[in-house]
Formats: sequence, structure tokens, C-alpha cells
Amino acid sequence: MSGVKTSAPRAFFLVIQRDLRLAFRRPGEWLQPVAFFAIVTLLFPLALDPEPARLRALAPGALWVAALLSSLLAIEFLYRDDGRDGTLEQFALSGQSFASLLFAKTVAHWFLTGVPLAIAAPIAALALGAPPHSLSGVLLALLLGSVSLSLIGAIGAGLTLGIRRGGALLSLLVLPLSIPTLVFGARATELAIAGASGAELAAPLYLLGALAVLGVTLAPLAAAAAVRISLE
Amino acid sequence: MSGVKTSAPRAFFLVIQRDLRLAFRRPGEWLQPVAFFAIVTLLFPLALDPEPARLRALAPGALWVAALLSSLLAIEFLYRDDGRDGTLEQFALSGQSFASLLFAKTVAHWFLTGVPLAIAAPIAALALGAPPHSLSGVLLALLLGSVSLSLIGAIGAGLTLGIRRGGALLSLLVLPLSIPTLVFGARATELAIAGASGAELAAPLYLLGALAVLGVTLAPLAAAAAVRISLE
Amino acid sequence: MVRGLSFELDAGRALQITWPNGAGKTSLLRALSGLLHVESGSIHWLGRSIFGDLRAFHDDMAFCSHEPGLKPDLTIDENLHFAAGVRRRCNINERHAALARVGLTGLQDDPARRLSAGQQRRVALARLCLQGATLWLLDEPAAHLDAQGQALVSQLVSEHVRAGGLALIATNQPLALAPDISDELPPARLAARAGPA
Amino acid sequence: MVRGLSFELDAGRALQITWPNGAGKTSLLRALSGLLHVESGSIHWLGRSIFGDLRAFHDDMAFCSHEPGLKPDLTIDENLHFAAGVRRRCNINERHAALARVGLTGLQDDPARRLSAGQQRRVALARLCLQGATLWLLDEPAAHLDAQGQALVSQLVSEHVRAGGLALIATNQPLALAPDISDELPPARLAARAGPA
Amino acid sequence: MSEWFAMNGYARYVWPSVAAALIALVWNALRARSLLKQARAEVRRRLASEDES
Amino acid sequence: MNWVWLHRFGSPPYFYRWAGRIVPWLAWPAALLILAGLYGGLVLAPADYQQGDGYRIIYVHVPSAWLSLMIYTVMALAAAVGLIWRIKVAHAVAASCAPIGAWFTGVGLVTGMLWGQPMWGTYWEWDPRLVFYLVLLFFYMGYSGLRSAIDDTTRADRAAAVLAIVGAVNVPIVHYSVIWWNSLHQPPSLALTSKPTMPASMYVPLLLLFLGFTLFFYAVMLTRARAEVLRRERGGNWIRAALETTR
Ligand code: HEM
Ligand SMILES: Nc1ncnc2c1ncn2[C@@H]1O[C@H](COP(=O)(O)OP(=O)(O)OP(=O)(O)O)[C@@H](O)[C@H]1O
Ligand SMILES: Nc1ncnc2c1ncn2[C@@H]1O[C@H](COP(=O)(O)OP(=O)(O)OP(=O)(O)O)[C@@H](O)[C@H]1O
Ligand SMILES: [Mg+2]
Ligand SMILES: [Mg+2]
Repeated sequence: MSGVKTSAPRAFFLVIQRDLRLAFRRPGEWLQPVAFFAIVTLLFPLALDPEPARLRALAPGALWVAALLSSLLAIEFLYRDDGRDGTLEQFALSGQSFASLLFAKTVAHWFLTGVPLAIAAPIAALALGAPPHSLSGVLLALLLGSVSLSLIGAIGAGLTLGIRRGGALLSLLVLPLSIPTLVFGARATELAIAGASGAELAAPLYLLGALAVLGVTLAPLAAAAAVRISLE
Repeated sequence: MSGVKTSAPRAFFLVIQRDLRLAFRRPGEWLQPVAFFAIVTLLFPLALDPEPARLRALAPGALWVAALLSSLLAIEFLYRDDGRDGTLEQFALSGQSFASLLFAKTVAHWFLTGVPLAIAAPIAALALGAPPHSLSGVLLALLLGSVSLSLIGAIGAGLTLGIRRGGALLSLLVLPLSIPTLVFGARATELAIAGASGAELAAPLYLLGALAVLGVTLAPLAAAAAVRISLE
Repeated sequence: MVRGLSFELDAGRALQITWPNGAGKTSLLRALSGLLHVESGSIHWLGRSIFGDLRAFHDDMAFCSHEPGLKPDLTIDENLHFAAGVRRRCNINERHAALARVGLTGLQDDPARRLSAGQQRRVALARLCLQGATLWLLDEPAAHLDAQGQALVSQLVSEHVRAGGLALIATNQPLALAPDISDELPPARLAARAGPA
Repeated sequence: MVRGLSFELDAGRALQITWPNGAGKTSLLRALSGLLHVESGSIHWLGRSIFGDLRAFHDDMAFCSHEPGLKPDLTIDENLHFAAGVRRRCNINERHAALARVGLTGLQDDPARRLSAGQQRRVALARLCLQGATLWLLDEPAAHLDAQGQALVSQLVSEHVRAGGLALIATNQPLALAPDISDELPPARLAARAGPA
Repeated sequence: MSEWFAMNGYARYVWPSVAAALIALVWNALRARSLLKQARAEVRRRLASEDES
Repeated sequence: MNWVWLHRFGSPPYFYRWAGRIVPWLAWPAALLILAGLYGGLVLAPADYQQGDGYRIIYVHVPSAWLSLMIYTVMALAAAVGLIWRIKVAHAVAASCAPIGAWFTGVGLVTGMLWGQPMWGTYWEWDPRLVFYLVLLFFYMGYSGLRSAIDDTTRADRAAAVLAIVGAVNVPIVHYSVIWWNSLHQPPSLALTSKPTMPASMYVPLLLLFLGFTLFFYAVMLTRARAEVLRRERGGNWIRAALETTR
């Protein structure tokens, strides 16, 4: 037996690889949040009678609320299975940095939900009557925003890990924290749809980026602490 | 041992009583969907810059999308715990009508989520700038709507029972089915906020009622069948 | 996944299934209880196929599966009250008697969440007694139980059987049952089956 | 919930904990592994408190808990690859050797979902071997295992111990271990503790 | 007096606010005391049961 | 520096007795101050030259709103102490803060809304200060929700503590929102540094109420914390003694 100890980066990528493979075994599963996003954005034209102007005014709100909710829906499963079947316990006892292994899971999760979301958003925006030239802005905003959403979500997921009905509680914990992302993201989208210049658009995008960076630096530690507590 | 066999109605109420008691052991849990509802409605004014007129125009859509999503969030747990810990298996082997026991669970669930939702809705409507006189209409619409939402949800919950990540899939199954309820509900709310007369309001409310009755007659059987399949 | 298996069990006897892991014990029990669809073959109870009137059959049958099926938030007594009450009326004295029987006296008002693996199993046994069924289907009844607990199981089964009941037990830790009331089911010819159970 | 317990274990020995249900076996193992916070008392490994450098301690320790910790969607081999790989590099031959060791040859490319209770246990044992730790903490290693499987466990443990390893085993089905390598832990004085574990 | 209650027409804003504050103060005070009483009683019960056993 | 005092307060018996002794000294002054403040504010103080008598809401709105922010700060600090040094009493304190904080956040909201109608012509406005204050309420709710959702007291303490600390970012946001965003909400009216803009007859009652509310909070919180400590200290034989000696 024995064999050399696995290096930290190798373990990191092993976990990412593992989660991606698990996901691709069930493509249905990680596409669901996107489908959810699509459906929710479509609900608005149904619930309100859709005149173009009104819809366009509504678009940023609808897009971002839908994005926030679907990322929330997805993040609930970030740790759940691994927690239930004892994998997290094994991670905690693996001799590797727990935080980095969990961060790897978050990264994989972002690839599987954040990126598809960002790609789906421009299409949904079109359906809500956004002009084509605005789409790049929409995409960029969601790409940046989804990073911090995933990271904030990771903390919430950790806190609600042990709990039988994490779902609803999770949203109660995560939504308030996500409000800044929501506000700046929607602002950026609104400007993009209104056809603002790159310079105007930059401001909210920078803020979104700043939030993302902040998240990357702080969230993994908080998440690891939360998960450790839930494992106790 | 032995003792008389439990009569069908007695078993029905026993299950309701059980679920209510379980819920009241954790008040936090069944209040969460309401909190979620509150937060989601709050997200819209944040995402859009809120001038009263625009908000009021948005209110019905926001209210009903939020209501739909939060009832979705809650329904996910209708069978989950019981399925996991083998209680449903015991129900299926109890010699009682499986459908009626499951229907009892749905009724309890509606008391715990539908009713609070209907009570919270008028307040949220106020925050979105609906005039006070419209609130009774809003309440009535949600009270009726939530019934069919719970029943439709019950079918979806049954179908996704065995599945590890029911959440997202559930929404895909349930949202399309709930669209009629959403449309009529939002219409009723819109009329109420616009200050329509009782007669005008009656039309969509009747339709909501019809949907509810339809649900009560059909959903329990479908749900029971679905759960049975997931148990196999 | 099990093929070419045929047996019958008459009142007053217990049948132990001690096939190796993965041989299909759990699957067999689930099939017999009507939970799992049987691909071919038939199951009869009192001479009639159980699928004729499943509910009547279930009235006479109790299945004790891997999961104890307890609600962590309810006290042990409440758990029994609801779980058993759905089938037969049973008053608090009966319940406490049953708990005493499985050696959990005093714990009746503790939330079930506190229980250890073996304690939960014992509650499941208490429920089994309360359900007052004739036919018992037990899957690994002795798992997680300490020596004294395993003796308890054998005792419960033999009493039940001696009182004219039937018991079908899938287990890896064979119970000590008097030969005059118990048989062993010979390993069935195994065959791969299509698709998940 | 366990109080006033003190023991030490030297290389080349196994220690069996056969306390009755609910005595605190699981809790004790979790505490020793550093998962559960100990209210009072200390745990030392190679003379140093484990809390000093928990990760170094974990490098030498493997914990095999109630849950097998398998991913239903991954094949058995993939499960081993990822689960063991996070700790030590191990190539496919090692993995297949380990599977053969626990009597699952031929199943390596089946999805873990298919496995029965006992088969899952066996995979967990294979993982344990691959992790190549010095100290083994085993919780109910023999649960759900048939006779032949239980023999396997005893064998694995004795080999590990004979090769200078340590093993701490919480079980209700005591393993057949040669007395020269194994002791039993005397029941600890139990005491109520503040709040749940 | 009555015109003091009237608050120059602001009565319907001022008094509910004051009421809200007072309710919060009183309720919290009473709640805290009852919690302490309950805890004490519960402990007493437990100690008693320990004594007899 | 040494942490002896911290650990002294960390021992349940000491805390229980100490709190029992201190509470009366907080409660009665609080009652007097609040009554005096209300009398001064609602009766003696003159009507505001522009807001008329409507401004009197300040005497309940500002103290409650300010208190709710202070309570969250106390809660987060206690939680951090409990998390770092594993001090149970600190967790008990944090747990006792949450419900009180939620109550006064509610009062701050209600009174604010009641003030908003006459002043801004609307009960609710989607203004940063108001929104983030609402978020504060959600944090209190989330904290309690998380606590009640976890069975295991120790785990509940620690998980909730993490949340409390994370949520602390919201407090400065609420406080400075009026300055950061151009909000229609009043800017700070009472700054300890600068000379107050309103006559003494107006701001003295406000000061009394600030003080009264603060003392009131500590009295209530400590009482709740004592109950919490009793509830948790199952097997402590000091309890027997404590029950006889302290009231
Ligand atoms: C729903 C509506 C309102 C909410 C949620 C609200 C919230 C708050 C909060 C949280 C504070 C404490 C700030 C701090 O201590 O850092 C505060 C202070 C204050 N509020 Fe409001 N408020 C509302 C409406 C109003 C209205 C309508 C007025 C007057 C027209 C008002 C006047 C004040 C004043 C004068 C202060 C003291 C400022 C300071 O010293 O910081 N508020 N409010
Ligand atoms: N969901 C499933 N899909 C496909 N095959 C399955 C499924 N569940 C079990 N099997 C297969 O059926 C066989 C019998 O499974 P079963 O759980 O009945 O075995 P068992 O006798 O209960 O074993 P154990 O003693 O370990 O519980 C096993 O070989 C297993 O691989
Ligand atoms: N979460 C918990 N909260 C409170 N008490 C608990 C908790 N988990 C376990 N206990 C108690 O701790 C004791 C030991 O539990 P543990 O699971 O360690 O027992 P065990 O020795 O593993 O029993 P078994 O052999 O049945 O697995 C039990 O009496 C149980 O009631
Ligand atoms: Mg089995
Ligand atoms: Mg155990």
C-alpha cells in the first residue's frame, strides 16, 4: 500500500474532476437550474399582460431575480449528497486542507451552474425585448454576478448542511447577503438594455467584480468553518 | 395485542394531526416559505428603480411569481422525510387507502403553507403600493390559488420522491402545470389592485375555485400513484 | 434478481433467509410484501393471490425494513402512537408495555433523535409488536443490536410464532430459534435481472 | 456522553469496543478522530496532542464510519480512485487488488448504486486498505456482512495489526482476533452530558 | 388635555408609535421573567427527580 | 493582557449569580429613565416649528432603531467570543440578544413607517436606509431560524455564531446608508461630537430615552441569558446552591 501523499493542488483538481464527472453522469441535473431560470423569466410575460415597453422595463428585475433564485436552487445541493453519504467526513479527515477541498467543490459548482446561467441570460433578455447590442453587457454582468452568488451560497449551504429542510432556511440566509450583487447586477443590466456607453456600464461591472473578489478571499474560509460545525 | 382496526377517517385525521404536530415542533420551518415569499417580493423593488406607478403595475406578477415559487419551495418537503425514513413504506403497507393517507398529508401541508402565504400576501401588496381596499381581493385570490398549487405540487413531489435532487426537477414538472392558476390569480390580483368591482373580480376567482375543485378530485389519486412508483 | 424460488410457510413457523450479501434477501421481502413488482411468479396468502386484495393482505402483514422509520422530532411514544395507530388502535399502556418489552423503559418521552443506531432498531421492534400482524417480514432485525438485543429478537419471534404467527426473516446473523418452529430457506438459483429494482 | 475513560493503544495491537447499544461507541470514535469536540480530556498521538497538528494526525488515520460514503453514480473503481486518491496516489492495479481482496472482483465497473448493503460495506473496506493509514478507526465494520465477509474483516484487521498498524473497532459482533494482538475496552463509566453530543 | 391627545392631528401617527414601543418594552420584560421562572421550575423538577432516584 | 476576567464570566455559576445581582440595578433606572423621557418628550417638549407634533415620534423611533443596531453588534461580538474561546455563556448571551433585537427592529420599522406617512407622504419608500434596515430584521430572523433548525445545542450555537458574524457587515451599512446614498431619511440628528441643533427641552428627553432603552436591553438580555444558562447546565451541582441563594 502506502504510495506518496497527494499534493494539495492535485487533490484540489481531483475534487473538481470528481464533481464534474458526477454532474456529467446526470446531465439532466445540472441543466435544471438553467431550465428553471428560463421558466421563471417566462412566467412574467404570462403573469402580466405583455406590452413590449412594460416588459423591457421589467427585464432587468426579472432576469436577476430569476438568476438569484435559480442559483439558490442549485446551491442547496452543493454539499448535501457528500454530507449525507459521509464523503465530507472523509474530506475532513483526509489530511488535506478542508477549505481548499470545499472551495474546489464550489468552483466546480460555478462551472456547472453559473456559466450556463450567464449563457442563457442573453437569450432570455432577447425574449423580454432587450436590444441585441445590449447582450454582451448582460452576459458579462451575470458572469461576474454568478461568482459572488455561488460563493455567498456556499456559506449558506454550509450552515444549513446538517438540517433536514435546508432549502427554505438557506434562502432566508442567502438572499439578504446577495442583495448588493442583485442591485449592482440589475443596474448594469438596466444600463446595458438602455444602451449606455461602455464607460457608464463599467462602474457597476467593476463593483460586481469587486464583490466577486471579496467573496473569493473570504467565503471559502467561512464556508469551511460552517461545514466543519455542521459535521460535529 | 391486536385491538380494533383503525377506521379510514380516523387514520386520515391521525396523519393530519401527526404532520401538524411535527410542524409545530419546529415553527421556524413552516414559517420559512412565508419569509421567502416576503424576501422575493422585496427583491423586485430592489432590482428595478422603484417609482410607485411602475411598482404597482408590477405588483400582481411579482406577488404571484413569488407565491408560486415559495409554495414550490415548500412542497418539495411534502413527502421527502417520510419517504427517506421509511414512513411512506409503512403507510403503503398499512392496509389503509394509501391515497387518503397521502391526501391527509397534503391537507396538513396546505394549512401550514398556503394559509400563511395568503395572509402575508396583502401585506406584501401594500409594500408594492396596492391600495388598501384591494387587499381582500388579493387575499381571496391567494387562498383559492394556493389550494391548487399545493395539489399540483403534491403530484410533482410524488414523482420526484425517489430522486436525489428533486428540487430543480420538481420545479420543471410543476411550473408548467401551475401556469393556469398563475394566470387567473394574477389577473384577479390585477383587477383587485385596479379597484375593479366585485362582479368583475368574480370571474377569475370562480375560475380559481374551479381549478381548486378539479385538483381536489384528481390530484390525490395521481399523487398516490406517483409515490407508489417511487417507492418500488 | 432471484429466479426459480418457490416455498410455502404455514402458521406457527418461522423461516430464516441467510443468503450471502447481494443474494436478494431484501429484494425478496419487498417483493413478497407487494412493494416490489415481481416479474414472473405468484404470491398467495391464505390460498388467494395477494394482488387480488392487497389491502386485506397488508392488514395481516407487518414489514420491518432496514430503516427504522422514526420521526426525530417526536418522542418515542408519539412515534409509536402514530405509526402503529394508523393500523390498529393501541392505548398508551400497550405502548409502554411494548417499550418495556424491548428494554427502552423510561425513554418513552425522549425525542427519537437522541437514539443510537441500536436503540432505534428496538423501537422498530416495539412498533412491530403493536401492529399485531400475523405475518412478519423482518429484514436484518438484528443489525446494530448487541448480544442481549439479538436474544430479544429471537424471543419475540418464537413467541409470535408459537402464538400461531408466521415470520420470514432475512438476516446475516441467524437467530437462535428452536428447530421445531423454524426452517432455513435454501439459497435460490441466482440470475442477473434487467434494470434497477 | 462518555466520562472517565482513559486508555492507550500501542503499535501492533487492535482494541475492540463492544459496549451495549447507546453506550457511546460511535461518539467515542468520532471524538478520537477529531470530528467531535471533546468537552474535557485530551487525545495524544505519538506523544503529541492531536489538536496541535490535526492534519498530520489525519494523514496517519483512517476512519470507516457507518455510511459507506459511495457515490451511486460512479463505478466502484471510480469511487475508490477519488476517495482514496485525495489522500494517497494509488494506481488501478492497487485498486483492483483491493477489490479482489474484499471479494468484489468483476464488479469494479458497476455503478455503486447497484450494490446491496453488504456489498457497499465491502467497498468501504477496500477503500480503507487503499488509504494506507497506520491507525484504523472502524465503526461496526461487520454490519450487514455475511459470515464469510465477517471472517474477511477479522483477517484484514489482523494483517494490518501484524504489519505494525493499530486498529480501534466499535462493534456489536466481536471479531475473531487472536488474543495476542487484540484487547477489549472495558465499559466506561457513563454519565449524562450537558446538551446533545 | 384632549387637545394634547389630538397632537394637532398627528395623533393617529404618534400614539400608535408610542403604543408599539410600550408593547415591545412590556412584552420583553415579562417574557424574560417568565422564561427565567420556567427554567427554574424545570431545573427544580429535575433535581427532585434526581433526588428520589 | 490576560483573559482571567473573560473566563470568570465564562463560568456559568459566576455569571448566573453576577447577572442576578446586577439586573435590578439596571431594570429600575431603565424604567425611571424611560418614563421620564417619554413625559419630557410627549408633554414638556415644545412642538417642532416645521414638523408640528408629528416629530414626537422621534422619541420612540430613534431609541428603538438605534438600540436594534446596538443589539446586533453585541450579539455578533458575543457570538465571536463564544466561537473562538468556546465559552458557553457567550453563546447564551448571543442567543438571548436575537429575539429582543428582532422586536426593536420591528418597532423601529413600524414607528418609522408611521412617521413616514406624515413626513414623506408614504409609509414605505425603497430607500437604502429602509431596505437595509429591513435586511437587519431578516438577519435576526435567519439567526433564530438557524438556531431552532439545529437540534444539537452546541452545533446550533456555533453555526448561528458564524451567521451572526457574517451578518455584522450589515450594521455599518445601515448606519452610514444615509451618508453613502443620498437618502430621503434624516441624517444623524444627535452627534456626540457636534453641538445638537435642537433646543435642550427637545434633545434631553431623547438622551434619557437612549440611556433608558440601553439599560432596559441589558436587564432583559441578562435575565434571558440566566434562563438560557440554567437550561443548558444540565448536570451542574452549583445549580442547587444557586437556586437557594440568588433570586
Ligand atoms: C420605515 C421607515 C424608517 C426606517 C426603517 C428608519 C430607520 C432608522 C434607523 C435604523 C435609524 C438608526 C440609525 C442609526 O442609529 O445609525 C434611524 C434613525 C433616525 N430616523 Fe429613521 N427610519 C424610518 C423613517 C424615518 C422618518 C420618516 C423620519 C423622520 C422624518 C426618521 C427620522 C430619523 C431620525 C431623526 C433618526 C436619528 C438619526 C441618527 O441619529 O442617526 N426616520 N431611522
Ligand atoms: N436498485 C437496484 N438496481 C439493480 N440491482 C440491484 C438494486 N438493488 C439491489 N440490486 C442487486 O440485487 C441483488 C440483491 O440485492 P439485495 O439488497 O436484495 O441483497 P441482500 O440479500 O439484501 O444483500 P445484503 O445481505 O447485503 O442486504 C444485489 O446483487 C444487488 O446488486
Ligand atoms: N445527537 C445526539 N444528541 C444527544 N444524544 C445523543 C446524540 N447522538 C447519540 N446520543 C446519545 O449518545 C449515546 C451514544 O450514542 P452512540 O451512537 O455513540 O451509541 P453507540 O454505542 O454507537 O450505539 P450503537 O451500538 O447502537 O451504535 C446514546 O445513548 C444516544 O442516546
Ligand atoms: Mg439487504
Ligand atoms: Mg453506533
